[in-house]
Amino acid sequence: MFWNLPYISVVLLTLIGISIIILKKNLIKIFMGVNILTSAVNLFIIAVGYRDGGIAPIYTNAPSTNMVLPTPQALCLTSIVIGVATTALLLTFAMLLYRTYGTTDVDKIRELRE
Amino acid sequence: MITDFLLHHTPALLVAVPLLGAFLTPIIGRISPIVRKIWVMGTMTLTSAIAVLLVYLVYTRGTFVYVFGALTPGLAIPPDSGGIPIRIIFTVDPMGAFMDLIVAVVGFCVILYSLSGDEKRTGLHYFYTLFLLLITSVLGMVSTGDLFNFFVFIEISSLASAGLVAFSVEQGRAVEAGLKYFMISTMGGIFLLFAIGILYGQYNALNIAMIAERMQFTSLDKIALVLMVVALAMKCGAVPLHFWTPDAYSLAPSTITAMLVVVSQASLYGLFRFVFTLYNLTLNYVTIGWVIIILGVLSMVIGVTMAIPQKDVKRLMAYHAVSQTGYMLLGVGVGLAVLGNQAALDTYGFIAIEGGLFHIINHALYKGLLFLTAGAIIYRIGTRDLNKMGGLGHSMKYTMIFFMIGALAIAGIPPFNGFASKLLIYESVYLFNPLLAIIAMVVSILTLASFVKVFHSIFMGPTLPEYSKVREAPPAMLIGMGILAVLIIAFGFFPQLVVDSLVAPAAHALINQGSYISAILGGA
Amino acid sequence: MRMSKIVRTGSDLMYPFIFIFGWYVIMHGHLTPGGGFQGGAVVATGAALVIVAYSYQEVNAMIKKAILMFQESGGLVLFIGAGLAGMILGFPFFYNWLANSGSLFGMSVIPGPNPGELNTAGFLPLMNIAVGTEVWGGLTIVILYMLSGVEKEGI
Amino acid sequence: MKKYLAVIVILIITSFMFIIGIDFVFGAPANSDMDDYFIEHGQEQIATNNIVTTVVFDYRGFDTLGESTVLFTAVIGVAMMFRKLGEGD
Amino acid sequence: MIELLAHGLVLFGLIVSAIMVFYMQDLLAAALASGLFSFLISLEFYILQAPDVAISQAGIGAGLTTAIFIIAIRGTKRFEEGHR
Amino acid sequence: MAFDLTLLTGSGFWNPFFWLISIVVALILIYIIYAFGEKGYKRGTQQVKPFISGNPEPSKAGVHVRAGNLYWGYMDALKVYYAGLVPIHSGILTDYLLWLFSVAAILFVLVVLL
Repeated sequence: MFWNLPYISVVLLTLIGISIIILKKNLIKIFMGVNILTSAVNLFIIAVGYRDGGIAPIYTNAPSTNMVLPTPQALCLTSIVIGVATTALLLTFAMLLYRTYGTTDVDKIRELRE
Repeated sequence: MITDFLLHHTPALLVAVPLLGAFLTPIIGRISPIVRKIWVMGTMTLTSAIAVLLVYLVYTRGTFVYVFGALTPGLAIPPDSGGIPIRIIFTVDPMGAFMDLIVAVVGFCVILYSLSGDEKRTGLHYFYTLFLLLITSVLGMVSTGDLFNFFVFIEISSLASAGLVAFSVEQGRAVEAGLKYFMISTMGGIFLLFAIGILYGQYNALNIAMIAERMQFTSLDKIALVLMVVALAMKCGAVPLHFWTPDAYSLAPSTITAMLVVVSQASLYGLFRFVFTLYNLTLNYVTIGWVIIILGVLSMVIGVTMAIPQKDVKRLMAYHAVSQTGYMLLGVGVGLAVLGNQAALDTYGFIAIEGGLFHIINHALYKGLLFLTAGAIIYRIGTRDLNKMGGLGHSMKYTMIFFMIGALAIAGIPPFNGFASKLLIYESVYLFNPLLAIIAMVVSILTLASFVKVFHSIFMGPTLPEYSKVREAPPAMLIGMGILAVLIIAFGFFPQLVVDSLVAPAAHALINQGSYISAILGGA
Repeated sequence: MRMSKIVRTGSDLMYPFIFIFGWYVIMHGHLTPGGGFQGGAVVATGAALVIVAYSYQEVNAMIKKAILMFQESGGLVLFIGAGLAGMILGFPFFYNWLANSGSLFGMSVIPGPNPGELNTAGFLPLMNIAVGTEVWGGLTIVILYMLSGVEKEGI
Repeated sequence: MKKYLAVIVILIITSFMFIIGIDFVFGAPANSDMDDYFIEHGQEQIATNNIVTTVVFDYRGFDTLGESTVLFTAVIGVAMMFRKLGEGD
Repeated sequence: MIELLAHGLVLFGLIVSAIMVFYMQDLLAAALASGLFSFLISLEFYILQAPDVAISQAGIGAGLTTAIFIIAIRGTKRFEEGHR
Repeated sequence: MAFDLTLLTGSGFWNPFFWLISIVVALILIYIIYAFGEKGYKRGTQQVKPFISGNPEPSKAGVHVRAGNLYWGYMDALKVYYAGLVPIHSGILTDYLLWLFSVAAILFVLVVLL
């Protein structure tokens, strides 16, 4: 149980991320929540690939061949870049909305309804 | 030599050609509008041709396996690996090819349509770049056999379509619609990534066939299944996750709305693929089947009842898109709920799946046509408010005819294609549970009612003085719409031919998990 | 917004080092931790430093967005071209046709831990360069465009 | 009212997420045959010392193409949205 | 033992900085807390033997994402609604 | 016929040919009714005008029934239903996200516990 510390923190970070996304009303804050949630998922994927006592999967001057799994790291790289792309586009939306609506409060950005 | 090349590398070219076109469009698009049009049109035509070739190959030779980066692209498992696929594999089985065909046909018509009527806009090279990226992502989503690759493609489709929804940045409402769509899609993407992480952590594989073979259905798998179902049901716009649909569909340019329908169909494909191929009988298929059925029924009823009071023509059609998605979910959900019961599957379950899949292609055709006609009307008169329209039947005769074909098809009036697929769904669902079939019929009647309203308020009545100078839509638009209309009529007149040659192989491929696995892993 | 002269001089001095470090990370991607994405991000961070130190108008006069867009497209075309070149040579898409071939980047390595050699790994260094170029251009252009949105408002 | 519902939903989701936190064992992957293949054969097949780079660009190179495409899409999207505001096009 | 302590400390810092993001009403401070979060998670990746991802997260997550957050806050407004 | 037009639906069938026949029958009926029509009808004369108790006929464009007025009775009858349904589409982003998470929570309970 104690050794599952990374997984437990993933769960707690998910909790905080979802709370920010649902409970907060400011768009920029919500995007920070999305960032935290993405990072939590990334941490989860990296933690899945960790082997006790393993080293990074790089043969350059490596002392042994007990290596952690490389695929999660590849997936995580991809997901980080996707995360920054997503964040950039989301923030662009927020800036343009501020220009027309004059606010970043989600309760006031509701011209489209019904 | 060139045919040999084409025959061996079709799945790779299917994605590489539009991608290369998209990468070069921002550069080439700066030269002049004519060059840009030729470039985009050429790329799209080539892509459609390759997709049709791939569909032909898959339907004649069976599942097409293409391994990216291996020395022999047909060999899914390297000999020294001990029986595991290690690279990214495109597995185009008849189900995937069926979706490829839809993307190719609708994409081609949409690009033909968009050749005219874009003079008023700025930033068109960005528009066409994102359009080609959207096409690529949908083709990739329906062809891939790798979970993470699916996630990457779904993210491309989210970003590209969100950008395209907000294309008219000068209206704040379009940006708002884009934000809502993109935010919800991002959450769906995170869900999907989480599910992929869970599956990877348990089975150390990303290939769908490999995971399907190792699947044990632990409680972790159930969590992954729920995350996937929620994410993809959101992407395909099932009630109660449909809130982005009317916003995004109504404020995107009409060409993009027609493509967004296809994107949501591709998500639907992903949902069916995961539920049928990844989990199949190992999952609690009755529960998840009923979950899909309930989502479908909710979508049908709430979609159509929300559509009736709408005053914006595209918003109304968007709610109908939600409602029609419900039919597909209902048909395939019934098939899933009886998957373990061979007798029931033979009598009506398989036909329900056939109906659901047939409805996918029909829906893409007629909903695409309807959105394109709405786009032509908005292009000519400049408003989308139904209260301000009227009497356009006098000046836009061809558009009216195309609209009528689409409206009758969506309402399930014979002899158009919507009737054939709806009939399959009604009759098979009636054997499963009569109440569901009755709900489906009532929804169909309400659909007809609301399209009568739209037809009356747009085309009927005397020529209004403010629209006395309105002319017919430009010829390129009419050709794009005409191809779709001809296909709708053809599908309506030869339903059995389409079902036998296109839909039934796809349905077989969907429910037959073993053949998908053995296409990759061999034997077994 | 315009920073003080100390900040601008500092960023001028820092930028070449960040640039070289970024390209080191890109070029040694197949030997040490790093690669196209990481190196490209480092270079883009350096560019962000310069952009923050100078005002947007000055940066806009220095760097043309069209050139950055060209750079980004070029990186991607190089990337997909490396994959397509294999197809033209008769291999499948994305087959590593340079690895162990003896030519450019084609040296073999002895299995097991070793210090590594730069001239290995087939088309991976090419792809690292392509991706590095693309990420550098792409992230810089994102920052520039977002700043253009801020500056028009006059904040 | 809505806030309480939100808190309940968050708590339900978190409690199910704890299944993930407990069922996985940190430091001992349940299954590692695919990654063992990469670690064993990656160096000789691709002649690379950094196995992560090998996986990113060779074994899963197509994903990386998609990933670069995501970044490209985002850049095009941002450029498109600010097109009126930036000068030129 | 010392590694375990460092590991636990980093994870604790992660959660604390995430909670800081939740409570900060000044968005600029929240953006900086989010940058701290990214930096700590890159440290955690390093501890979990993923140096590639750590560099990537430090460059992209901690550097560029914070930068574009700050730009966006400059383009919108600095305080959350209901502040003071 | 090279292709079999009949669509088999397991328990029934459908053939577009029947529809063609019924269309022909309908056209014949229409023609018969048309043939019974008034022979002395002339276009463009006073004969065309309707007689509304001596009131002047309103202009054609003025009597066009706009979309908002259609289905008034339907909307009035289902007022209660729509009063519950329409406010759900509130236009607030966090509400929509809450729906997403709620569905996830419900499905967790349904699928994992059942």
